[in-house]
Amino acid sequence: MYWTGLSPDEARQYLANKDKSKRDKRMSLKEAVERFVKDGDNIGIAGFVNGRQPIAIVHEIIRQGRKDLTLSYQSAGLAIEYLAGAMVLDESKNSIKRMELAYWAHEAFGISPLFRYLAENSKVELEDWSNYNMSARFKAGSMGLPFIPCRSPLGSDMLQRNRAKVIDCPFTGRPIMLLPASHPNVALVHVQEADIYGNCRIQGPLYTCPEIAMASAHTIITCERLIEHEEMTRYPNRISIPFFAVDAVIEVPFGAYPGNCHGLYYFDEKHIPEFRAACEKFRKGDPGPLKKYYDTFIFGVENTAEFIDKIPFSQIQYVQKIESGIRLEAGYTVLG
Amino acid sequence: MYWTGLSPDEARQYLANKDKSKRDKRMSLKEAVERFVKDGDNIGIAGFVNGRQPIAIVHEIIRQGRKDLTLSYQSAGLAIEYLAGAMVLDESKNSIKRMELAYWAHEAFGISPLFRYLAENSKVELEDWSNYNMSARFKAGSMGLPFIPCRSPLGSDMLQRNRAKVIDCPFTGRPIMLLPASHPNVALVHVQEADIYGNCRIQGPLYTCPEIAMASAHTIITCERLIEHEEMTRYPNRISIPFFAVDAVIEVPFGAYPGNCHGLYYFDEKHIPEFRAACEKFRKGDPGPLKKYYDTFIFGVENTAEFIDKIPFSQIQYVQKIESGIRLEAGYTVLG
Amino acid sequence: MAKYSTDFTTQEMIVVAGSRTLEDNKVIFAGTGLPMVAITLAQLTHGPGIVPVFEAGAVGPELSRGLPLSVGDSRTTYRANYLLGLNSAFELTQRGFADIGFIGGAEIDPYGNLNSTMMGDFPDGYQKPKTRLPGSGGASDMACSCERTIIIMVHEPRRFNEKLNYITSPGYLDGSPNARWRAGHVGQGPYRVITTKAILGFDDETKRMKLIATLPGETVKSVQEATGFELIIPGDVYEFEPPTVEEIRLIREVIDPKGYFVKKKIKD
Amino acid sequence: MAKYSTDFTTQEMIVVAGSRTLEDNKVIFAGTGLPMVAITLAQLTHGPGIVPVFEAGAVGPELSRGLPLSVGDSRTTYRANYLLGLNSAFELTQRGFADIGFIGGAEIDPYGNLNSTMMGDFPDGYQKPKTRLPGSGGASDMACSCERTIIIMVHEPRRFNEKLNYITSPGYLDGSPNARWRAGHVGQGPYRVITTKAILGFDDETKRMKLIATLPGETVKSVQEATGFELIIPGDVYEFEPPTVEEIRLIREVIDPKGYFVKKKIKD
Repeated sequence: MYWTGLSPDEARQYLANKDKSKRDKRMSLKEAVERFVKDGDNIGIAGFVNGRQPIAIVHEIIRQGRKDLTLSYQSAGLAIEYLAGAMVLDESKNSIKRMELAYWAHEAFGISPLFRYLAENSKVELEDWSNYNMSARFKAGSMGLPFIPCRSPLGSDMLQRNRAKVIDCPFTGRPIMLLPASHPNVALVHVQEADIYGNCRIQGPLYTCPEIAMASAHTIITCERLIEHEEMTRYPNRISIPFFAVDAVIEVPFGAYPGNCHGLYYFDEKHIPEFRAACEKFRKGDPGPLKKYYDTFIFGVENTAEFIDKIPFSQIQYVQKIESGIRLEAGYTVLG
Repeated sequence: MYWTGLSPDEARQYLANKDKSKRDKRMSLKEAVERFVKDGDNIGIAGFVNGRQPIAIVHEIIRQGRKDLTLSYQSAGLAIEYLAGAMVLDESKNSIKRMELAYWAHEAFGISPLFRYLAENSKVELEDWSNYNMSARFKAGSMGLPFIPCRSPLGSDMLQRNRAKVIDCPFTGRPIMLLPASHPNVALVHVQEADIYGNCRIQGPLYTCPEIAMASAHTIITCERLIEHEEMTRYPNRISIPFFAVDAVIEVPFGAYPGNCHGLYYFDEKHIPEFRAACEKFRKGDPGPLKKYYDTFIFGVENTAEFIDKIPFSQIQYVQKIESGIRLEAGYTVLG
Repeated sequence: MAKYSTDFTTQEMIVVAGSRTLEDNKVIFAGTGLPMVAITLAQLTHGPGIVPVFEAGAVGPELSRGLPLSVGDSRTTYRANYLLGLNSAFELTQRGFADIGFIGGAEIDPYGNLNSTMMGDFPDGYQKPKTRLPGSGGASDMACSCERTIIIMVHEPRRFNEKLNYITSPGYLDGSPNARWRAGHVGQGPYRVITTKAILGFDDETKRMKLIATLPGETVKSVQEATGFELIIPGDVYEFEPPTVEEIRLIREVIDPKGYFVKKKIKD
Repeated sequence: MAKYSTDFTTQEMIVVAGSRTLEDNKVIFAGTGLPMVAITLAQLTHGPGIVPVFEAGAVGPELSRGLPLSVGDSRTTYRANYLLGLNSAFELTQRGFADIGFIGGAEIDPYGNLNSTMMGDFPDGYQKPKTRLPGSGGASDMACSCERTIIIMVHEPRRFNEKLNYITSPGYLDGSPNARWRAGHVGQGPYRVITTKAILGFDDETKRMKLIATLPGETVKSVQEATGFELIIPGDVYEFEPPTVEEIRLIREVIDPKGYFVKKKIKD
């Protein structure tokens, strides 16, 4: 048996020695990525397909450059596509070594051109799981269990190439899968609201954000807005990630753009296809548009605010206008 | 291996054939207990010690009389004490055959006199577990898993007398416990707010109420107030039990009295010791006060409203006044 | 005005067929793409009591805020009756709360096993597939643990093969007696396969795919010719009722006006 | 005014000793009874940054709404930083978020194993105990999976036995090398035992209980005499600093004015 990221015993040991105190964890996104994302790390990518993906964090990683990454996620879209694009443009600066995944594509926006490119040219090591498998592996990690049982997908060819084990249930005698826990080195999570200590209030689907945050050795949180701690603790039942699972908190409005962030903005149905088209052109042999995209929207800017600057304001207004999710509670935001 | 309540495969089969439609599930508490609580059932008792225990449901069960019950819970107080009191007063009408438990006492209010009486006279079969064990067994049931792993309490004598199995983890090689799922025949749950379909919004600690409801073949919900479905679904993130896990919904204000119901009333620090004292007198050989208590507060009344009638209003006002939990959201209640 | 539509695409036909296959008041776990469209159409026609479940966490939402472009987006959550995350959605499915799983695939075999992982040589060519597909997502979990599954497919010979390149989502496995039970599954397996040419089911005995109905413009012969393995053809195969004008109007004007899922190739 | 209190009960002494043993800014999983009182006292004195965890679900609440009468009651939840249920509290403990577990017991052995289940003949007399105790509750989970545990006990010979009637909460088990690791535990085991007579710890080698400090009014001799097994007595045993006037005032006037846990026998 081999582990990517931390083994269960390593993950326990690491957390036991960690400072879990309630302290101000604000820092710049640059600093957070410098401190908590290393070459060779196993990175847990939160969100789901193109919903609440940690786009701002990924763009900063790409600007800084990280190599030999293992990416763990259930279903992802843009976050992985951006990392893959950086890899295919300059493998000496950014590279993905391995992926533990259930799905990489963009649903209504189409398949992932760069997944096809990387896989069909065997540029990345793959371990296929189902969405429930990856979600349950993060959950096992967050529970401090070395494995968790699962009834699906028994009989699938996935089991020939992943680390799941099948045993006869000692209680019923029937076959059941055991999934090894996942403990990434760092979790990348974007949420709507957080306080300065790292408590997070998530609107809409939680995806597996709480599990990934609690399973990982470190967690970077970007949020649409920082709110007062007093506001956060007024509704303890609504806190989905507790402060002691978090290492860095950064307020980054539009941190999941051009994806969907529940209650704030819907997919940018114009920008996503543009980026995807550039990826598809690369797959078909023309790197020009993809290079131009990165030079304009990632390497050509310092941060997410400058990225948004390059999008017509009417387009930003539109994705906010059409968003149907529940708006945020009223509440004081942290100033300065 | 033996199962109490339903086996995992029986529980799946039962649910597969069940009507899961969204329909009005209001009925009288009398009818709910008649339809869903049978002699010999394994009953899942929700709440925790004396917090949000299903007291109103238990009183109705006692009035109707049920025999040879198996009671499954993590930590309980009054709900079990009431059933035990009914048993010791008239075993031909109410009886507990077995308990799968972690703790039965009243914390600050003292130990359980009738637990000592029943156990020390071997009138009930016991299976000891930890709080996490019982919580995780309900969780395994709610997840549709035959078992769930757990790291505690390895090395405890509990493992000599319960159905947990210890295996070497196939991934780490270290010992780990496997806990068999619990699927009670019926779950008894009291919550603050429900809608007519059975969706429940719980304030304060969830205890293991969602897990017990989703693990059991049937679930009876009593609530402090019925609210409009539109109000309930305005905050989907706050729904802790989905309608399709519920069979009966009954509005019973003070349904957890004299225990604590978060946001509505605190413990009645006068009534609980009165009842407990009567139980203690029984244990020491004097059944009089206990018989009087039941004749007055349970057999002498038709329902919870009449039970509350017998408590001085100032006392009811007081337990409401001192309650420190978060009050309920504003919202339209269901009329008539 | 005529009851039946005379101009409709195969994509629209598939959505109509899928919708009509869904019973009212059932809990339907919705895969992405055409299944979402078909469930919405059913809710707007004969199935107002259908309870949709989305793997990202939403249970029982009203699908009245526009067609979701993802099973995890905001439009899947409006007035939901439960909303946590992926684990909660799959756990309640494993428990038995999902009557039907509604999924698609790129390749299918006679026993209803599906491939959505790769085309090429498996296991040897796993790290260098001929064509890499998006992967299982939640489809394989739904295929195992929903009580029954309904499958939507584009009907082309290359997609209907006696042997799959890769089994992603188990159907009846090798078709042997109780194969699913012996594998450890809790769900009963595939119930219907709805394609651009036909409605298919499975033989109770052999668990092999059988023809139930041909879609408008198709014949038993044309269906068999578009199928890469031999279908069981019972005596009672019938012609499926064409889409009504109203069904087509709902799809085009109400459900998917931008044509995100309908009129696009499913594999996209 | 004098710094030290001259009139205090052994119960109050135990609360003070417990409180002083707690470091600031640590995550402390609080058992019911005296541990809750000691944590509150620590928060009001040297440990404002202590993060209490309660097994019913509350993490990091302000204990400013009155002494909780249950680890699951409303007073454990005020301004909590996380609030789900029992599973979430024990899962985060099993994961390693709880630095200290603070528990009590009815009977203890030299290796810090605790009994809170039954007095009598086990296993044969399990269904007919001499005295039935409330049971494990969450104590055995905390004993296994919190990083360290602190134990509070009434110091009486009958409660300190070489062999327990029943092992509910594992300490160092049989004391053999790496016994906890070999048993599968993730936590390191008992760190301190705080009694009505002394502060005790465990020998690094043998894992047997050793005396660290005597409480006011006690001597090495009186402690040993009140212990049903032989204690290790190192050379550096010291006298524990008596409670301050302020500590006693806080317990009596602020924390437990009704004397629910303090001044009552712990076993109640």
